[in-house]
Amino acid sequence: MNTINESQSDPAEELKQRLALLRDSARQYAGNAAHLKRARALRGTRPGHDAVVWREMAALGWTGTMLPEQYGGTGLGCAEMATICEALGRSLLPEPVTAAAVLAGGAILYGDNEALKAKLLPALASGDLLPSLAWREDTHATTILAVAARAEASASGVRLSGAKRLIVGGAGADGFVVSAQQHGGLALYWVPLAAVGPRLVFHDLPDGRPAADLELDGIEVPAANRIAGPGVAELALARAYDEALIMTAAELHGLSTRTLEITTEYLRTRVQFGKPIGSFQALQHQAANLYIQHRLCQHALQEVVTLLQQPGVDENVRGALASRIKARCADASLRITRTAVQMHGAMGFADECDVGMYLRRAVTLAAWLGGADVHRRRYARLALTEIAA
Amino acid sequence: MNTINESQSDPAEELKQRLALLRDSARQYAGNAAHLKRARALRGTRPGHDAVVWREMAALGWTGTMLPEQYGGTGLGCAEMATICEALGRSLLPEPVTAAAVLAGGAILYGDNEALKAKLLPALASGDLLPSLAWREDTHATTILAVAARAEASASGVRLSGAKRLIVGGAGADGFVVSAQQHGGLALYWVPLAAVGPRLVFHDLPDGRPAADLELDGIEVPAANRIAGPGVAELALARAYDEALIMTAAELHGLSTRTLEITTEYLRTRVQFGKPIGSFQALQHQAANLYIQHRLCQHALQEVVTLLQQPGVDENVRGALASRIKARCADASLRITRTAVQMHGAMGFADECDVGMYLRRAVTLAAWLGGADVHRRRYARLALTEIAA
Amino acid sequence: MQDWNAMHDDDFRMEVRRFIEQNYPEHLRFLTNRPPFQVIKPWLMKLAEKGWSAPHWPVEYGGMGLSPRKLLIYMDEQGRWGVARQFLGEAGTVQLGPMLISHGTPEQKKNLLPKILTYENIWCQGYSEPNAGSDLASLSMEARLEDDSFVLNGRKIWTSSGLDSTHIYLLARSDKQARKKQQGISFLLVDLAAPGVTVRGIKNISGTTEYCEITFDNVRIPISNMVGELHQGWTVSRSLMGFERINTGSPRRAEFAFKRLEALARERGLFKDAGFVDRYTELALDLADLKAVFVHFADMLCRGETLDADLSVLQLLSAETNQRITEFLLETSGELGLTVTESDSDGRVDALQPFLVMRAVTIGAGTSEIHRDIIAKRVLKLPS
Amino acid sequence: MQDWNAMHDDDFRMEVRRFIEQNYPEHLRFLTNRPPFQVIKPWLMKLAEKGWSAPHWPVEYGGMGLSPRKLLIYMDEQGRWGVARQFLGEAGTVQLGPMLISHGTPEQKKNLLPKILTYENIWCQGYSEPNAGSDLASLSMEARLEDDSFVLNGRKIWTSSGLDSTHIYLLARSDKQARKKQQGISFLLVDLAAPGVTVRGIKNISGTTEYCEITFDNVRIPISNMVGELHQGWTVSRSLMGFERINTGSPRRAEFAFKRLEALARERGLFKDAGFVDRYTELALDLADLKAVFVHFADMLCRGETLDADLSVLQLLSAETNQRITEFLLETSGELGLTVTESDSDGRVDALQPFLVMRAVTIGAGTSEIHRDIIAKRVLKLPS
Repeated sequence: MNTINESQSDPAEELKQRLALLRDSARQYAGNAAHLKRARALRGTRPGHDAVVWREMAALGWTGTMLPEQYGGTGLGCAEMATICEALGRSLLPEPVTAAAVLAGGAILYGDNEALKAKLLPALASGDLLPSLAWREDTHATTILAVAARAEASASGVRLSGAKRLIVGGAGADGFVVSAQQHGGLALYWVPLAAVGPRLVFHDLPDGRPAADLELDGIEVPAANRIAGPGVAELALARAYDEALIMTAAELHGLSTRTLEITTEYLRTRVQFGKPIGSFQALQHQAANLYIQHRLCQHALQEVVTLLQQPGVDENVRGALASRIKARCADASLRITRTAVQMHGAMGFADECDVGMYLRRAVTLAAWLGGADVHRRRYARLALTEIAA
Repeated sequence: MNTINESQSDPAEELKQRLALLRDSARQYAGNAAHLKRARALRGTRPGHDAVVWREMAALGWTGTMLPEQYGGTGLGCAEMATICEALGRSLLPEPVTAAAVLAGGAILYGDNEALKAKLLPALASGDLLPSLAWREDTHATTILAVAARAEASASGVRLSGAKRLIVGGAGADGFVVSAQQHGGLALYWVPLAAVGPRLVFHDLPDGRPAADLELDGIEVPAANRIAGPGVAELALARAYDEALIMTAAELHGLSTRTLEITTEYLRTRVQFGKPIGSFQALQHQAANLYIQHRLCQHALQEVVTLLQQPGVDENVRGALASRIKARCADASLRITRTAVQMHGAMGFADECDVGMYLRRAVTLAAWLGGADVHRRRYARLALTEIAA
Repeated sequence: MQDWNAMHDDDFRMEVRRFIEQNYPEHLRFLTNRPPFQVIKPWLMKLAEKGWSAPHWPVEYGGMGLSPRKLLIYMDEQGRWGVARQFLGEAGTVQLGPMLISHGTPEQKKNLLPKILTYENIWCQGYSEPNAGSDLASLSMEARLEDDSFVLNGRKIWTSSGLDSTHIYLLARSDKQARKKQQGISFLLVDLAAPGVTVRGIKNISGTTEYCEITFDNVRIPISNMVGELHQGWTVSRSLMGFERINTGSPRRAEFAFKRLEALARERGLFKDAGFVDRYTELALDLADLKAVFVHFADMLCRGETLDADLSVLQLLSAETNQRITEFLLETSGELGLTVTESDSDGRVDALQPFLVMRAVTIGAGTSEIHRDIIAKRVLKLPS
Repeated sequence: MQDWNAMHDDDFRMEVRRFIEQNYPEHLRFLTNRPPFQVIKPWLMKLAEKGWSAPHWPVEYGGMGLSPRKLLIYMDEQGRWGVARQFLGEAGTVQLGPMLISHGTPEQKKNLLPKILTYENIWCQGYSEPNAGSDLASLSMEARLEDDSFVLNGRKIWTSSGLDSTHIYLLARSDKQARKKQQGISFLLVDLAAPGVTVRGIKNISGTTEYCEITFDNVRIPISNMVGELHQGWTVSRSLMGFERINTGSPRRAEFAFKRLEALARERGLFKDAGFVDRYTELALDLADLKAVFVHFADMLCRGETLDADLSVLQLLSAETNQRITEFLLETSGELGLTVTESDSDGRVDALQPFLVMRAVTIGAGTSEIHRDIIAKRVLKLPS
């Protein structure tokens, strides 16, 4: 891969300016201190986010960023969406934008049921619908394609069986994209909340937001609710998964950035032994190390989203880029937030201190959709020819 | 394993006092600054050590420390020998004490040819004989039992074939203990230098000491030169190997200790920006980290040799302890010597600065007989039931 | 009265082992965090009945009077069976008792020591203040001497187990004019029920309320509640030796965390994953060598030697090994780690709690930075 | 005269690629260390004949006059083909040339620049002194002004490629009374053949004699050998921008070392070892992300932006990634690493040389400690 862009003209510059505008507006909205207080207050509650804020976000165009205009979206790319997710990460907004708009929304968009797309996607863009992807079964599976749930033809359509776990955003979902095996391979079905009944169980994630477990046995949906059939479903899931990885990485990068800001500010102001603790060289060098991690994330993320703005990126290349950036941002955010707690001393260990919330969100997002170890191995399989072979 | 000794009386205290005496005398001899100068001058020469010093060491009892009194030795254990090796490591003495007295000497001692023992071991103890063990063939083999060389009956005794590499101490050896396959399994043969002829080739190790490669084809020895036959040979090799690992670890620990002393002294005296660089907290904390590594080695080594002083230690336990301490001291010594070079700045990068010699010896001994990665895996196989199973 | 020290080591060990195995609640074995007082109380009462509340106190004060050697066997057996590490929280037995025994008046000893042993009084430690953390000697809580009383004003924070406690021992500034900041401090005992005392729990990052902030608003205590001389409190608080100091460096918690890792690996079949095994083995060796370091200091204690600045080596190693293990545990648990946020009472392998709880070990008993400073300056003699 | 900047990027790239592939000696590809001048000379002369010795100098001075964008393509193609990193040693083209172009007199430019391009003069840099390493501004070499001459006395050390050089540019103290240590320093040019100059090679840890100590004993040079104003030498020496500074952060050497690791792994069949693959992948990702950081700074250059204190991020990352790779290379080579101590001209994978050579990268262009200080103070604005 050449390290230099080949072309003479500069669409990169244009993109950069668009992103700067987006970033400013997203930060302006998300940066309101009320959001962090809200996030704190919503921990352990159901659905764990605020429906009014969800609609405000939709009005800002965030839930439809990556949807084509024909579905009410703005038809932008990964770079723009990552900029928004970074701003959300900075302020720990609890609304499940990545889970609903990127992961579930992507699965619908990359399916082949036009009628469903026309119905669901504009509602997602407008904030009227919050979909959720129910894919995970075994918590140890390292691929989104490991599915045992089944979909079988029934009198009134399709009957699902099996169980899904750890559905992030599931506590406030209006419906679920469910992956299941059927004759011929993997398929995706749309299961509206009404069809779910009492089969949802909630529990808290480490960051205090809820996740849902969903019992599928006995759920029936019309055959027309098939979002994607064998062949298409795998591709759709893989793409939505990769994009969600990148957005999760962006959220992690945003939260690490903010953690670093909070921490350097603390180092400048907290006085011990008669001087600000930030004047101690040992802490200075630790802070420099964190900053370096932050810059690695920043520039790697920029490279990844820029490469994915190109049309027709190969599936393996996309997967490798997504895993690369998830691994980097997961590692860096854990290191940054852990060290931030340490640098805050006993205060950092108190729940009332914000850095603890940042640590808990980092723990959650770093593990969600697979941790750094999982993604380094996926990267090796997809990108390193010696190992793939 | 209980962390506390069970017994009421205190042989530990007695051992400790004996070791302190030994350490003082070994340090006194080896600590003479002339030895480090000599080690510097001998780099790249053949045999790379000093025959006079070898005899002095023998006179001090060092080459016979672990030999029973019946063979002219002092019949002491691993703890005493480790104390001596630590002192040798501190001053980078180039004489191949571990290779000749522990590795080759052990292979002879743990064999079952009494006549050979009676002939060779007293000569080793008195300094008249410097034996060397020729075991390695493939540089990638991770066990001392991987042998392809062959020993076959011939008219006048036994004919050897194959080739051995990387024989440390081989450039000044009076004879070789050679491992070879024969009918029934592995055997060890004594090959006096006279039988070797022109089949030795030398090259430099990273620390400037020589190692030898030995072509076996055409070498013939009497059948009476068999040190150990199938069954016994494997046990003898394994025990000599484990004891050599521990002594190498002790040498590494000695050299790290000295490196740390040299470096803290440099930190106290080198002035930049108007103060000693050792007053910069970043360097202080790095030095503290090195010191912690040093203490880990010190106490782990003490534990390992104390446990091995007990009679009848199980073979797997011994192997696990040997690998554990080799891995620890290899890692720590590389880290300590690398950082020492860094702390010395440009001066540390100059050949005339001693820390570079310490780094090169650390690189050599850390890799010899297998590096930290090899020994962590061996430890896992021998000691961690979950993995061995 | 049983003379434990006269017993053969093996016999003593077996006696301790039997008692623990018969009395320690099965469901509290190998906890990585410290259980709340109410949960561990039945076990503590068993110890009190047996007369084993304070193994290291002299027999004349109701302790077991164990020699360092026997004490280490006692601790060793607790670790072997997975007994919860109770000592840190129990400032009364571990910390205050020995200080009273060395510095207390006969009345203080007579009135206070027995109630520590029976848990009638539960003591907590009031050292840290909002602006005196690592820099403890800069504490500013005021103890104004008026006639026969001290009048206390100020705030203590990060007090462990404050909500479970009935009393606090603390350091307060009795002489604001003292020239050095370590001077002019007195060591005082306060009943938390006294008028003017307010205790507020501080929820921590792992979701429990282990710490407190305690405010003192014109709290009046008699001068007889002072331990040691007036203005000499700093010295009293620094007088702990041996066992009390080595206790925080015990590898026990790291071992418990490693057992979790082992259980997780077994559950997930990770012992077949060579990449995992490499990292697991590295930690196994770190733990083995940490134990060797602990044994060294334990042996020093047994020989009656003084533990010095280089005890920081043990404390740092223990804390950081702990953190490495729990960080790897969390990483290894992957998305499973997202599903178990509560305690592990249901027997599932929880990675989050140990990870979060262990965030404190490089802060609580001196930050890692402080320990590195001590090693650099006092052990390696690097210049200031 | 060819206007390279007017060419399409792709065409320029192909032109550079063709030239390199046709002229660069096969046996010198992907070296991890810098070859001695005599070894690399044939290639340098090829460059000189082509007029490509100084890609970044303006055309009027004999350079290629490349824009940052074209310059990065030029570097990129060198890296792709494994061209030895020649620039650091060639202080003449990379360092002195640009300084003369900004600060030199017309005579200095006319007399000196052409001889740099043809390697008739080989320049080395005389900054460090025995007591002025990281703290460069405390240098003490004396330049006493006497009539129209400076008389030089003192010692320079750690001068790269000093034995191959014919001339040295250096900093010396021309005013001992100056109030700040950065003041009173002049930037001077000295012929190493001048009477009173003694050059002594310093063998380094990797066995080569890359550095020198140069002693000046009453060396007299005309005042016309001064670059810039009297006592303003510090400013002249700090005037390098852009390309010259980003060059030390190039990931090229780390890539070359990684290729060695790859070759070793292939040779030893390690791609089947899951434990190895985990660590290999981690380094592959470190390298990929290091390149992304480099691209960021390269892009800044292309846009004509000023490289600031945070360039230290790139320099640190590049140096430390380099070291991590070569340390792992050495570890992986195991006992094989004991058998190959000389250069890798026989095609075997040598791990020792890259490991030893890379010890210098966290020292040479500012120690890691200095870079961390810069990031902490100038980027993160932490207090002093």
